[in-house]
Amino acid sequence: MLKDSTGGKRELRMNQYSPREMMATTAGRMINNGDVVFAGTGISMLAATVAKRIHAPDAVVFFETGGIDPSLEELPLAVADPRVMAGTSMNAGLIEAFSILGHRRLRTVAFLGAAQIDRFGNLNSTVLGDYKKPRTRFPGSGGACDAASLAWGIIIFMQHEKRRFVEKLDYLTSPGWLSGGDSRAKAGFVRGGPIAVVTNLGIMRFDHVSRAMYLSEVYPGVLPQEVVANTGFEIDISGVREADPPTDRELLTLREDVDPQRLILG
Amino acid sequence: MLKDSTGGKRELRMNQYSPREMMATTAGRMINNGDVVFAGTGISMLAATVAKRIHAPDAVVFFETGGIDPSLEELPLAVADPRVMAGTSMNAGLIEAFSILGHRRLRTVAFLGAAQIDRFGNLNSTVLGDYKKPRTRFPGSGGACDAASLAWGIIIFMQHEKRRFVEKLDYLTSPGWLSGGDSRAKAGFVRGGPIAVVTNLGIMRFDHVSRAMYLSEVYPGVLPQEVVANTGFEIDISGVREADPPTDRELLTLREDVDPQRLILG
Amino acid sequence: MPHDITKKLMSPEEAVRRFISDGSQIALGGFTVSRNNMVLAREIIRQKKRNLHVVCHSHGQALDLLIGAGCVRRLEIAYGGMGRFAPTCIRFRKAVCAGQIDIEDYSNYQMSLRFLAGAMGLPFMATKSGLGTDLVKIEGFPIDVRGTGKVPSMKLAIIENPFNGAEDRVVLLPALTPDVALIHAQYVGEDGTVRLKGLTFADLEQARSAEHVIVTCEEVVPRSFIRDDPDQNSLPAFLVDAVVKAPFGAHPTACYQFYDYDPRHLKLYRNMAANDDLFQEYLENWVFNLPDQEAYLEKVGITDLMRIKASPAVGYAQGLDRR
Amino acid sequence: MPHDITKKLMSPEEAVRRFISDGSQIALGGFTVSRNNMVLAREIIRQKKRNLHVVCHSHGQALDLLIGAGCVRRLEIAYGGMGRFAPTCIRFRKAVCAGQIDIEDYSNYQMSLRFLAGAMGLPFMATKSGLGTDLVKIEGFPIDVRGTGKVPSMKLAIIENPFNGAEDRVVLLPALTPDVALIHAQYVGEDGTVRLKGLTFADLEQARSAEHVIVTCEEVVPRSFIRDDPDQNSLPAFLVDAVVKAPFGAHPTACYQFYDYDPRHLKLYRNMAANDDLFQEYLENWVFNLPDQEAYLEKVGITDLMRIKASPAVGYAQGLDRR
Repeated sequence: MLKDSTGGKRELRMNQYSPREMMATTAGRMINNGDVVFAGTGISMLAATVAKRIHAPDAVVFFETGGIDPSLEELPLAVADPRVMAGTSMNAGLIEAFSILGHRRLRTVAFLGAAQIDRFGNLNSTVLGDYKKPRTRFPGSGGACDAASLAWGIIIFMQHEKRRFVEKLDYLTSPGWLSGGDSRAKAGFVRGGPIAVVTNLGIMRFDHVSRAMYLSEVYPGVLPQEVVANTGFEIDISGVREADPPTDRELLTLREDVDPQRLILG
Repeated sequence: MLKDSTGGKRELRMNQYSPREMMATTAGRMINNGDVVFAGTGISMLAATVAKRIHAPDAVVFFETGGIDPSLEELPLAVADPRVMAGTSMNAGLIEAFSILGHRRLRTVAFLGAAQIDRFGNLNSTVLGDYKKPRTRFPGSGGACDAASLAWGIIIFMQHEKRRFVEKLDYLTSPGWLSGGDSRAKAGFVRGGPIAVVTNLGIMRFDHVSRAMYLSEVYPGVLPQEVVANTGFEIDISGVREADPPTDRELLTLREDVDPQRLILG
Repeated sequence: MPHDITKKLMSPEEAVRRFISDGSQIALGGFTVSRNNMVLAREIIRQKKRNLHVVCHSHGQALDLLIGAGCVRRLEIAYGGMGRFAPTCIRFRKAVCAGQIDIEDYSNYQMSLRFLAGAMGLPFMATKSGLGTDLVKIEGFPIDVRGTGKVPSMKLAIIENPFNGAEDRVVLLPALTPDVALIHAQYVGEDGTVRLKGLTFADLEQARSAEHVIVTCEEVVPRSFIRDDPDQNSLPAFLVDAVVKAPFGAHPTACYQFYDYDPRHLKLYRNMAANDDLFQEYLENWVFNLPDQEAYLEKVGITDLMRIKASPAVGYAQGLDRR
Repeated sequence: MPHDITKKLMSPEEAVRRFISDGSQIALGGFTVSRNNMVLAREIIRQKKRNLHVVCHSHGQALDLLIGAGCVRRLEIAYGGMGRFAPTCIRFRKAVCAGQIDIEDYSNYQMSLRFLAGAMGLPFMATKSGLGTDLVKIEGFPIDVRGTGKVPSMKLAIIENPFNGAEDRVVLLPALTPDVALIHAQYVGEDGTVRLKGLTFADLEQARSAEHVIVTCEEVVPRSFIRDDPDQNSLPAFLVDAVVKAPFGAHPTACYQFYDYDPRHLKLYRNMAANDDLFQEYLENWVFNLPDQEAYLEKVGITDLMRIKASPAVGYAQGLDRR
């Protein structure tokens, strides 16, 4: 992984790419053609858009605010940005959007981020410290708990830091595999659960039986031990392989087509 | 009550009027300006429209199908008639319409008809005979049970016949005062209940304590004993008075403005 | 171009063959005299589908035809009527009285809430409508079908409102998730987006609650047309399985902004439906002997179709003789 | 002409004075960066309303300003943020950490369902969203306010689905029926009909759930305009108590088809909100020292307003510098 140490961000060459570019293209590849993608803002917008422009043209991007399949000629900076209302197939509302999110006949994939994650992919986006007297406050669930509860699957973006990959969440905002095993189904959920965690170091997935997180791929130049060192709980790295870097086409699409202003790429 | 025995229906004079005209104008007078009126088709359309054109211009007529405040330049023959979609303030759907019907901040008045009524204003529009093996079948509740459950009040149109005013309903489709007294509140309803029953003979209302039906008004020329003879349960006629006949203005509005084709007036 | 409907565009024959089986639970869109999906109803009859489980709120012509033709075994419904043309649907009444179909009565709001629950992925909806009535006291379906197929384990449940204490009772209505919803729309875009005009009834809830959706439409319009004002659109393409272009597809019921109901045909139907032999003749003449919608419209004839053509000013046929 | 708005048309000052009291439960329409009812938020602050109980789903600028100005005592919310301009609303975060407001966390769907339940007159809504999380395990409001005012007796209830047996658990969410909903719309007709363009978020459910509704709008349009296509309309007149004509009434948040969010103002706000003294200065400069919306817009200035003016082609300001 090459950091952009050359200064001019706009001069990144094709064999160089930033962590964000790696994360966006990696996550984008997880989108299948035909998926219905519940996008947030930030890097998930990039992932969804690059997927749509390259290998998943029939994937439909929609937003919890109700915007379905917008043209996205400019990148929205919030899910209520008027840019999610332009060129859509339909402008609905939250009720319709969450109905779609949980629709049993759709393969809905939601992108989420959070302040903390645990080994079972449960997420905290509410508080650090005690809920009643928090050390800091985050925005809250928004639609994250709903997506984690109702979508066919979720893909999580995180900065890979020990304080974020924690043994125990300060607050469980969004359900992952809960306490592992079949606990998610026992809690009453009929589908869903985390598919992968995409960080600035690599890709984590979840064991199909224990539902514990394991290291699946590291980015070129990242050592598995870096992941271990930045993870606050024990993580299995025995099956790791190196991730494929972004292709020229992915990078070109990202930089020139999806986010030419580098609003999200930075 | 003068029957139209002269032959030419369109030649009714102003001092003559049909039972339907009497029913429509009588019920129309029960609409207050500002009421939100849940109309059906048939005579209730006439009542609502004549009220709106004469004394309640701010009353809003809406339909369970979702049409709110249509211009009603032509009379609809069903609540899903395209005539309820024209010139409306809003074309919604059933969910919105029933939400309005039950909205606690609105004085919603619903017009209903039925095949049978009992002394407490409960209605049957489902079957005659045993439910599982009926002698005859009617269309069913439609929105009638909802209106009788949720509206601020209901006004009921009936032909006054013994087989329709019965001691016991074959099937209770729409709740009136249930078993009388405070039974409606005890069943779980927070408002509503029958205001009046408008028939071809007169107007019935409900005692405020017992909630039993009593004869309130008879039409000119109708004897209270005719009502008793055509009612299948005991009915108090001690407080009856003669109803005011339709005014010239009401009749003119009905005949020339509201239903010039006599689609409903017959 | 992504999201086009070429793979979804099909004939009524193909749509019914692919998405409706004997025993399917089907939701009928429209309401009494409006936007009944007649083109699919006639095709279902032609293909002799049997034991259908129909779920709807207030329905008319398509329902009555399906029942009369012997396609329906089970029915969950609030109202079977055609306004002034048939205050109670005729074949519906006959079939119920003869015990030929199992029927479960709900109210319009109750049925709408059940579709909405299915559409939103909720297990049930709570309402106060119906407390104290026979709608909540009497079950129509035989006990042995309860919990089988798409029949819920109970017609409904009455519970105490946990937020208000024992005195506050509410009715819980089980969600509906029909196998197929049949919707007749004014427009479908070439991107597959559906636009209904006028009242939507519970069509959108029905479509969103269903496993599969067949949309017949008056017009297939360019993507640029349908996307010009997305605020007006009703269903996204990914909820629609089949699109059938079927002008006058709701005839003899109305389709707002396109045509009115056809009083002459509805009176013809009423007269023939009242008699078993004449009803069979109606089915022969208007369904079995006609291979498709084109032949049906030829039989109705341009004169009658022009008579009911909607005025663009009001969306119905102004001054139409409806007596 | 019946149904006109002459009796309902009023200034923001009058609307707030008549319909909002200390302690009122108010629903904020809009969503993060869009259609926040800023003109009413500023007026509420000017009138020094206190102890407000705010209910919303994902909210941003108006909420943060109201909290920062000390108007809010209780908050039921899913998300307090302004997208890239403030991932967590700044005064919101400070107030929660300082224990200055009582907060109850729900998710967006949960809050939307609660408004929908109120709108539909249902006592509660059932969902599976949130099972197993701290959203359903931890109550934020102190026990002594439970059941008082508009605070429900429980945050939520978990029950067994009576249709499916003990293994199938669902979350019941109590209905919301706020005292007032504040909605900013693009159009209100002279007949009082409201039309929202673009995404409606949960505004319609909020308005329909409330005892009173104040609608501010960009344009008051003739009856003939608003009734020309009733399919596009959002709320009937009889659900609206006050109509306030307020061009740019959502600034600095966006109003689709009229103007974009104002990145310069939002950055100014972010910088000033981060510091207690600067935030007071912001309130003085942008709220207290300005008597009304006209003065506010003069202070923003025509140059910045023209910069964010929406292109009619896309509904936002194309190429706006948003870095």
